[in-house]
Amino acid sequence: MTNDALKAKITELLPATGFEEGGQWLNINVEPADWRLLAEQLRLDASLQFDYLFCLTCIDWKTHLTMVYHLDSTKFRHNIVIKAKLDVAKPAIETVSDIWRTADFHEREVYEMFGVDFINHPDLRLLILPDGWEGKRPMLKNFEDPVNMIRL
Amino acid sequence: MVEEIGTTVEGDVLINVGPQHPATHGVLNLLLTINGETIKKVEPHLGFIHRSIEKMCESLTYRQFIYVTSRMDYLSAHINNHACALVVEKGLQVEIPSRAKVIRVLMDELTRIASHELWWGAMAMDLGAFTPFFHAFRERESINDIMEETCGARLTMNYIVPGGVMYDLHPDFQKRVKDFITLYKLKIHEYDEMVTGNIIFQNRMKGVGYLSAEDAISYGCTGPTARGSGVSCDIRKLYPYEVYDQLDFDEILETGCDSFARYMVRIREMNQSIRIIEQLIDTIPEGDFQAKTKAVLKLPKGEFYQRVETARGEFGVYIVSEGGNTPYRIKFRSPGFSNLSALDQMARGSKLGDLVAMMGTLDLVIPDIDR
Amino acid sequence: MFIIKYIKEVFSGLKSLAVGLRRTLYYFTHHKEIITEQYPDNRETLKLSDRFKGEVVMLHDENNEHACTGCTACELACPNATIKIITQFDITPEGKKKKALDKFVYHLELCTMCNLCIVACPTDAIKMAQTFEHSVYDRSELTKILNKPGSHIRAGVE
Amino acid sequence: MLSFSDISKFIDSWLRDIFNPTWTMVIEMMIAGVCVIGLFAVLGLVLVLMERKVAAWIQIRLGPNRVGPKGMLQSLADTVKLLVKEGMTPDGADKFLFNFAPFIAMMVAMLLMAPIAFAKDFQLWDMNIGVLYFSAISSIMVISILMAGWASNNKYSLMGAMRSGAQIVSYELSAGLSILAIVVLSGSLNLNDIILSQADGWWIFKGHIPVIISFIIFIIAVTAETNRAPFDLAEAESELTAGFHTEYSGMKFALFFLAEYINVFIVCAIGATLFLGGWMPFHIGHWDAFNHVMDYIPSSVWFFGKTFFLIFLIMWFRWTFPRLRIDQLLNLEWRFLLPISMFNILLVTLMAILGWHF
Repeated sequence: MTNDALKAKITELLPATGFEEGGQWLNINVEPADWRLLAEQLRLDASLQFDYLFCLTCIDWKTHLTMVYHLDSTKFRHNIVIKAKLDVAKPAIETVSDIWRTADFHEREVYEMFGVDFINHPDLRLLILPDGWEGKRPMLKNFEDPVNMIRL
Repeated sequence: MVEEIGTTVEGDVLINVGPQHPATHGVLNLLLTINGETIKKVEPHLGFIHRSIEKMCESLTYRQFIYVTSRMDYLSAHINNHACALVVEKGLQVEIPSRAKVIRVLMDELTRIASHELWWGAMAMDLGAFTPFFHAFRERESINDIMEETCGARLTMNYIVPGGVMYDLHPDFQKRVKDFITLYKLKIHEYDEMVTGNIIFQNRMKGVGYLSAEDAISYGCTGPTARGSGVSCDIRKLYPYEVYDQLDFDEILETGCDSFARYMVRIREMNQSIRIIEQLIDTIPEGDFQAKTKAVLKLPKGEFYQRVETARGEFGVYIVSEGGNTPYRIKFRSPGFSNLSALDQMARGSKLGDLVAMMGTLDLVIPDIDR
Repeated sequence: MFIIKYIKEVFSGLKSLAVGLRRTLYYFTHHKEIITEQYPDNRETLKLSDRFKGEVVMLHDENNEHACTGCTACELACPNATIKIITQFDITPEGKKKKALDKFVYHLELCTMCNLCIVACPTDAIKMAQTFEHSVYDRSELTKILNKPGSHIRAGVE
Repeated sequence: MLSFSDISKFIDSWLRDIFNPTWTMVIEMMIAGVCVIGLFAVLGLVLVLMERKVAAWIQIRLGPNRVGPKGMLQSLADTVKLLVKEGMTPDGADKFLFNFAPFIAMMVAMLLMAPIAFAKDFQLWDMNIGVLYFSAISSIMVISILMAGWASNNKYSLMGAMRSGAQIVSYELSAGLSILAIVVLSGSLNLNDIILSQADGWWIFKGHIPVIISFIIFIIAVTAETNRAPFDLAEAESELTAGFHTEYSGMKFALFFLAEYINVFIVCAIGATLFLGGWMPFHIGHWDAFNHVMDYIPSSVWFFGKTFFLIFLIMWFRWTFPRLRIDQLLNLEWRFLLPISMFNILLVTLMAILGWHF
């Protein structure tokens, strides 16, 4: 599906979406509250079938966090990027780990690195960091650790 | 820390496989719940070699951060560097000379063969046959010699830089590669004799670690892991970069969905890599090996993503630039991380001995998973 | 039919094992295939590629002159703060003050041999050497000063 | 020609001249004990070196080549290293069993030396139930492994021990049945009688197909019984780190290690005795000249030559094959080896009853 067709289809699914073009792929800005519903539709809709979540990450913009989901369809081979703005003080978004199983590990990574709370995630624990790092959010820009970080 | 997870019944035993264990090939810790010999649950604990490369790269310039990526998946160091160079070039909108493109592809494919050779040996060793490891290293060493001659290092080359490659090919390169191809073709049938055809080996692999195509996609598995389940996911074919769209090679698909299918994908993939190298080795275009770039690289504001196919699967580099000479945020989508997440699904209900077969065919490189 | 299948199974299994055994027996009896390099003994014949990245060295000619202007391009290019350049002011014959190299401090223990400093150097003053036996008993011995004592910048290098 | 039997007879008569029969007996026993311990040490060193050289050549390597001429003293140096290492006992281990287990392994290996005929008329104990004795004593080995695995207070060790228990108990069956084939054919449980019954040709070369089948089964079964690859599930270092001896170090580990090699030697010696004629030289029908030349080679050389050939076979397997999985291992025994050897023993018995053999 071309970007325009995707745009039309997604507007149909969720009228209040913002689009960003000019990048490599079509970018869609969604509200965190709408994301779960849209995700299910993106995965299940017969003409979209975004069954492969190939990248899930978060960006710290100091004022807010942005969740970024890169989606691909193994059937149609079209890609989109979903972005959701989160509050920096108390970031939270619905999990998609039951829609795309790969999100399980990726969300746990984002949870420990950025402190994003994934609502309804079945097993939200530290994955990479050792015990005692809960809530420290090391990938945020304002994170300081005089012991483990060496400034060149 | 362990007891509260999952349900344990009488007779269940929790054992730690790793971080120091002969089968984990690095510092991976798998917490197994077993009952007798049967695995009930696998829970990976990562982070023993986490260096926070993503955070580190935020303070390195676009020329400097590439060397770090060699230390992630050190067996496909070239391909990682390649992805980073591609994403920087995408941001700078630099067209690189065709000679550099061909050199990069040649190096990628040599790296892929070297990586699969090591995997083959290590996997056979996991299954208890020690000899193939040394035989695999014989071929791998000759690739490493080629790398050393041209790139100056055997493992972490830092040869592919934004704009092309760091220096031109060594004059002996073509001859050495042809020698390697001769050696490879002479020895590849021994792999079948010693491992592939062996009845014990086949029994250890067939029907072990079943991963259906739907699960493979859902878990984000890529590379030979997914292709063993019949999922077409070769980035070289689907989203071609460099000169891959002009090359004649097959995407290997097996439909067995088990460890043996994943094994066969890798073995057959080596032959495809040889095919690619044979197509390119005699027709390396003359010209510059590097495009003219500024001394200080500055990417425009925006987001750039590049997907490449490493020996283990899809490797993605996601750069968010604010216009400076360092990335604002960089994310490496490593293939091993997603592949590992499918291990629990694959391992449940199988025997302890099967775990090493599954981990062997996932081809885990721990620094790649932890980053 | 079951018996035939059973016997076939046994024989094909044994055959596949025999094929493997034949291959290993070949290597057991053919010692010319051995690929072991007896490293410390073959030091004389061990030839590393001339591009091998062992450590950074500064080139000095017979007059004990080097080509480093102390421009710190390498220091800036280095991702690990391996290089530290300490400059001083020389008095040129014309009586002018001129910035020149005092000490080229190189931390081998931090170096990842990425070659970026060599590429960055505008005067080709430094290059990679093919040495690789870097083990020492004390970590401080790995911090090296690359310019030889009493060396000067070669005339004409800017 | 000087042979081992001459030496032993000479010592015996010399001692009898000096002491009364009781003391002669005691002194001879002591000499035998010293000889067995000496043979143990030498065999351990030789077999470890042989294993490493075989492995190296198969793996296109050189193998040990630094200590002594051509690396011959390598295993001696390793022994010294193991002797001076600290022998640790883990916390929570059953101290008595933990320290006792390696000695059981050694004792079993030593006891098994008794019925072996190393050369013509050179045997520690020529008992009339030699084969039965071998079968009985060799199964005690599993007790030391179970003991070590249980006492270590380590889950890997315990799993290794349990695997080993299941494995040895099932492979005893087909090992016993394949030995039985020879017992039926030669009509004796005495190892010396079995050797003498092969004077005109070794059992394996007499052209009996059942004997060849039972030889193959015997080799597979004893490889499993001695816990050697491809049946080394009790150790299985890629699954269980080191299996039942994970927690052992220093000399206690060395005893297990040594016992493994001695067991390999013993089962190969028994195999050589049963199927390849022990110390019996190679004879071909009526080629008298050839047979005389063969007779000229000392009987001990024949015995050790055959034994080391079988040891090489077992080492060759180890460095070629991958390891089996535990259920496949038991499958192989119960689905393949046991039915085949049962059928085989039936054939052999029929042959013996009807007098079809020669």
